Amino acid sequence: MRQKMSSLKNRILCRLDIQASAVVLLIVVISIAMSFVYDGFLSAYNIKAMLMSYVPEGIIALGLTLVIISGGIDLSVAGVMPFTAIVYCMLMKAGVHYLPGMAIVLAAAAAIGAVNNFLRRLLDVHPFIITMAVQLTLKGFNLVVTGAGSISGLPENFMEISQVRILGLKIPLVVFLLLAALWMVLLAKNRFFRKVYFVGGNPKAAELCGINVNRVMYFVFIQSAVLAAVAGIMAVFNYQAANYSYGSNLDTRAITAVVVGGTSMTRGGIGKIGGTIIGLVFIALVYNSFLLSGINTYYQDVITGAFLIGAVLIGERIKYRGKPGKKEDKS
Amino acid sequence: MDAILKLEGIGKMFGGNYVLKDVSLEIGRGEVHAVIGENGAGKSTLMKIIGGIYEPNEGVIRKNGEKILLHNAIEAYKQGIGIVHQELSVADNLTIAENIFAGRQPVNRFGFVREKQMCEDAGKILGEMGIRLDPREKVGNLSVAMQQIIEIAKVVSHRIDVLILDEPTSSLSNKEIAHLFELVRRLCREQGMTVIFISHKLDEVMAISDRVSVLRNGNFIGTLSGEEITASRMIHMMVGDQLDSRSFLAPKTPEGEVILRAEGLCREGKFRDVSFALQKNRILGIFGLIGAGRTESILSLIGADRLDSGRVTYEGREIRLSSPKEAIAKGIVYLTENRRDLGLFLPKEISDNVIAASLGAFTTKRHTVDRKKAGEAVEGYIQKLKIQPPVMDKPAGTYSGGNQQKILFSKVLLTDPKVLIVDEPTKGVDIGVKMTIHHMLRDLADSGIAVLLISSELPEILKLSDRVLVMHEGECRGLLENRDLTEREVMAAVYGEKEVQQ
Amino acid sequence: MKKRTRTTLAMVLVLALLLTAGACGGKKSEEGSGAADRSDELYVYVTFEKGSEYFNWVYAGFLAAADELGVKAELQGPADADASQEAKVLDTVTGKHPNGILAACADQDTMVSAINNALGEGIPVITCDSDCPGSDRLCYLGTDNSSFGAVAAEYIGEQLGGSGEVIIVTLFGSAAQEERCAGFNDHLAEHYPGIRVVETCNESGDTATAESNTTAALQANPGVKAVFSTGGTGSAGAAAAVRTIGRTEEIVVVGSDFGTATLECMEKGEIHATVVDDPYMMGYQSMLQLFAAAHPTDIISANAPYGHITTSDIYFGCSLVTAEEYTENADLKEKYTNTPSFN
Amino acid sequence: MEEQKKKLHVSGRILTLSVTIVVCVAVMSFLKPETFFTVSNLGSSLTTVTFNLILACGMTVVLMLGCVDLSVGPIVAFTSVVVAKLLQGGAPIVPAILAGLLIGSGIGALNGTLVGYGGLAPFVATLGTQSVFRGLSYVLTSGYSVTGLPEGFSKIGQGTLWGISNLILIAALVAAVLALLVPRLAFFKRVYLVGTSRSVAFMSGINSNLILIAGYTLSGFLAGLSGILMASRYAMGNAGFAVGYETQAIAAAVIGGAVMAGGEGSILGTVLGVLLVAVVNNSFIQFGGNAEWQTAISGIMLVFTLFIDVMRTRKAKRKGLI
Repeated sequence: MRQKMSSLKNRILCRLDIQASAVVLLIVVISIAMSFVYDGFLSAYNIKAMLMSYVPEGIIALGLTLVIISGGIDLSVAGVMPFTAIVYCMLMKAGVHYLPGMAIVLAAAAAIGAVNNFLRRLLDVHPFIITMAVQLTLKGFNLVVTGAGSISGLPENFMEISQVRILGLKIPLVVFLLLAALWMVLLAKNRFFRKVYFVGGNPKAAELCGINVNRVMYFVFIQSAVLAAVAGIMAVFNYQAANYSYGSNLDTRAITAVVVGGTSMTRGGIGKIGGTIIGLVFIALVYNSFLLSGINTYYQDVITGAFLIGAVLIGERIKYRGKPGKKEDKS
Repeated sequence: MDAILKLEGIGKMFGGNYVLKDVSLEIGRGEVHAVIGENGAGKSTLMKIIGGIYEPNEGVIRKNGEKILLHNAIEAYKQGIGIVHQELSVADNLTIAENIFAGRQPVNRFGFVREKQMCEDAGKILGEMGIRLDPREKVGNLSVAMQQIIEIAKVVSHRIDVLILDEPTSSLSNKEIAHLFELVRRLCREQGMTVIFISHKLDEVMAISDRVSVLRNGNFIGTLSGEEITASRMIHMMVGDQLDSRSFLAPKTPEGEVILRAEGLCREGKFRDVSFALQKNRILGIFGLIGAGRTESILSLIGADRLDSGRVTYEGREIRLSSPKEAIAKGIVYLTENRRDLGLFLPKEISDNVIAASLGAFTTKRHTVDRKKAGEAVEGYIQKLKIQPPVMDKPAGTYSGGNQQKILFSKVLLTDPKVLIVDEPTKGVDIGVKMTIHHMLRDLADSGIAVLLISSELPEILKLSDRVLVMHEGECRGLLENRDLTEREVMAAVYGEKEVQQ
Repeated sequence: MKKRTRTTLAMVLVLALLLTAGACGGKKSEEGSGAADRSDELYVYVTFEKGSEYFNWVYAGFLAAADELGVKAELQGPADADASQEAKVLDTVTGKHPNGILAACADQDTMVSAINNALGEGIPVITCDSDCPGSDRLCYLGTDNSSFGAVAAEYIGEQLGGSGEVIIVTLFGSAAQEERCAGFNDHLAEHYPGIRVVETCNESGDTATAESNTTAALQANPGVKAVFSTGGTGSAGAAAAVRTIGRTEEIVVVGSDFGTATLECMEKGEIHATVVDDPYMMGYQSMLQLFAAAHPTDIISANAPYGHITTSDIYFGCSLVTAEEYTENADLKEKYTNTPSFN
Repeated sequence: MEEQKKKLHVSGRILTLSVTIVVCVAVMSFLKPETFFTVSNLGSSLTTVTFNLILACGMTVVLMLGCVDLSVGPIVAFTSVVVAKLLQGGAPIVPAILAGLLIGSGIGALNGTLVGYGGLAPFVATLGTQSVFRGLSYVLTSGYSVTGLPEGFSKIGQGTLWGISNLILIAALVAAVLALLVPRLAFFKRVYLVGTSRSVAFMSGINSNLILIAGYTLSGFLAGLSGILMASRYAMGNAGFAVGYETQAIAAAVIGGAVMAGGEGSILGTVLGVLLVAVVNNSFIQFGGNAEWQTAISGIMLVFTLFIDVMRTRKAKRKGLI
């Protein structure tokens, strides 16, 4: 009997991820409060605007969730996003149709993702260093190519397609919702995606029971870079232009969303896409509430930073009762 | 007897010296073949070669007659060879079912895992092994013993005909061992599976195996079958001529007064009212299988883990140690059994490792590290314990198991302890070093230190302890005086009178 | 386990209340003086690099005019120069349906869809300081940046007597500062062909980086006689650079705007002159235009649904204030030093 | 092999860096004798590099702990703002400076506590404090520079002693003291061990959490010092100071041989890393290359130096050195 009871309690416990549920509670409370402050808060337009404003961070956060679960980190996304937006615009201005253009840009991003993992293994260095170096290099390249201006005047056929709305929603939002649903199902169900949890949880054991850890890590870094490219393309859809300054501290906001959502950076193999989406909604909500309530938005950084630390502290203290993480030596 | 597996002239070198030399033996189809040998005889290395983890430097492996070359675990599984490793390789963040079917979960045509079917299959496999566990349970919440069984279930679930078990019973209770043997026999009878079973516990070997091969210091000694399998023959072949005096190493000095007393130590879910007293010049042995709560109780005693309740009196005064730092300062030192995670700074050189625990002693008035004094101390221990190679700046990770244990001993002894707690001191250590450690422990006790020896190796307990505290499943089962105590009496205490009669 | 969950929930509730209290407290409820019923009208100024002194002055003017008209005003925008972030802010603000939006655009093209979307919702949008020509914004109020550059070029041309080498320090990516560089170069080419611009350094919005890049450029071209910085951060950096190589007397340093740091260097003589336009007036005028646009009269105006707002762009002149003029002229100093503060 | 590789790695790295710097300087002096190899150019380009140097030294210690500190930039800005406000409010110079150093160390200690006792990943903890203190700097100043500082205070950052700028002297002092103490002080031996493995250090009687707090406090102290020097150099406190300086500090430390896995790295290597980046940037501008390439340069250099290191250890392995 005791055996039965503990597993039941356990299943509830792991469903009810304490940290994510604490954030959901916060979201509900803030939404209710804000709806008093500003009645249009829960209007369809505002919700859409709120989600629209976090589409690039959202798409990138999906990729980052897998990277962090596998025990790595990918800062190059903040360089890849503007890079792909710029190259995509240049291709279209050079006459390439927007669909093949998209394919070329996604392929380039996949190559960057592969380079990330290749250098990580060759130079035997923490992914933080390599992806930071790639970010710096790409940002420099973006600045030089655009001469610090912005690229616009895209061909007509693209201008039309970028205005198309599906079910009343703009394409970037639709793409994000589709990708989020897809990644959530794949990470929960697909066998290859599940391998990321093994590699994150116990890489040595994963190797021993026949999981090709290297191939999984290549996949993780490539999908992160490709999603960053999708975010870049969606930015071009949104603004019909590209500028080197896009996504200048996008990686910070995306990582905050992933971590607030319950994905752990000290214990490998812990995290869900659902948690990341909750983290994303939370940050978008805080950002949006500040905008609408007119408080001095400088407080927003202070509050977001404090909540990031608070949410992870709650997670650490409650879920793991302070058990030291297996990999607490790694940063 | 047609040989399903033939090993011809297998040789393996690690860092320049031979770990296995010219090993040739045959494993019959459908038999339980035990491979025994003292620690460090090369058993695990040989099994890792068959299991495709290591590649041999010399020699050939033949399966069903034709030569096979294995590079990794996947190829071994394809050849029908599965290995259950000594160190646990489970992902404790995932469920039991996912661990069993790691990487090969049943999927539908979209590549999506069929959760229900996976749990059913996992349930079936667990059922076969007589375990009532919910496949959706998180492995992290299971006991070490249960995780070991999940590990075995995982390997058996591959369609293999050769199953290698590398010291599987080290953390199982008697009931679980009986279950395992029953499962092994059933696998051989019903599925014609060949099982290679590695152990250094002779009673288990005699109970289960059809044939026994013996390794000593990396060489193949011989194979016994049928009636030839007797304890004395096996010991003789394992230890060879060098008279391994298993006899009790008696203390040479009179019993000192009690220096440390622990009463009623409790920690929820780990151990209940553990009590013992440590006397100077004496060795108290704590015997019990892994998972009996011995290490946990000591870690709580020295402040590395939480202690719910209990009294600890040291040198007459009651104390509550808050951290290993305080324990070391008071002269209570713990030598961990987990060298890799808690014992040594593997990437760092020997001198750093040895002085790590006594940095205070080597700090000058100007807060700098007195390198000369530290160097001498480290040099002293390298000579005293004959650490090979006797170089100061080689990383600890590159040393063999035995030498790493010597480095750990130097680190611990450098703090000149009053109470020395050693946990599985000779685990994964070759025979030569094992002897030196045993004699050293006795000399340390004679020099006035109170020694607490934790070990799951009964011969070692009997050889060294003046008194034996038996623990099982978190409780103290009895305190026995070691006046020519026999293994049977200790095992009786472990399981309590009635169980042994079955 | 139970006790700990209770403490978590309590902690979480406290944090949430803290935020919502902040939210309610912050609701702008400034009552306009005098004006009758317009106190609930809201006009939002959306900018990039929120917090740069120049834009603080623009908002000060905007706020003063709003108080005059008895309406509410608000400042929103990203702290960095990320155009996509600013576009998101504008989209969100549009959701609030303010009575008018003034936008200073981080770059010329990104804000087009956001601005048109706001206009589509019936909200008048005008741009200031950095324009977004591709959008249907009603009008643009800004400094004639090319003449801004020309004024500086004229001063340097005189000081250098028509010949010598010059360095420009600018913020790469800022449309306004790019126009100032262009104006500076054109004016020099036309009137003082003898003066050559040898290097254009990037200040990248950080005083120390501006100093290190300018220092390196000065070292690379020892013959340089003058430095012109098109932005506030660059001015302080350029002054520090010249001071580092110890040639404060020989090199003419011309800064931009009247950031507190620039003013201090002027007092110390490390900046010889600064080109100033009038961001306060720009903000004030923008508010008036926006108010006019938001209140159409019964006479149909030029841009129909909205009120009578100028159709042609409005350019504010700029002038050069030399260090001597600034130090002697008391009210000028008084005007620029009591920086408006607001939250 | 690990340690030999590491030993070779760190001393080898110092060798590579010094050779590269000497070669660059020689080439530049040859190509641009009158503008590059002048006392004023070397002196002035050194002055501008001091802030990075001080931050990079702090970052090296944090990397030795196996951690990272993303909050150094905001600490510089926050300290400069608070010190400037104190001075503007009439506080005497020395107490204001002490307050600034205290604030920097305080924030560092907070980071250490969050990582040590709080159990947060260093990346997450310092990411949180980064946005908190950058936000607070803007809240305090709403963007304005805090000026009107006493003459004596700006003398520190702008003055010179024996013809050398005070900044260089202070930075050199910080680097020299750390370079001297790091290999010798028992504290840094504990940092070195905690960086390798916190659990082994804990079991060896080293209070890992305390060492983490001390390491981050040192990094915070040095960031506070940079904030004060920057405030005095430009005679103002500004919320926008030192944006992105943490990335440059990490890049310089890693180029100098620091390894993210903790335990490795030398102050001397970091100093050379900072100098190399400065020399390359300076030469780039000397050649009139457009400055837009600068951000890309440090990224490429980072990968390049790591690459040389791998090649050297491979060559050494082939020659049976290790």
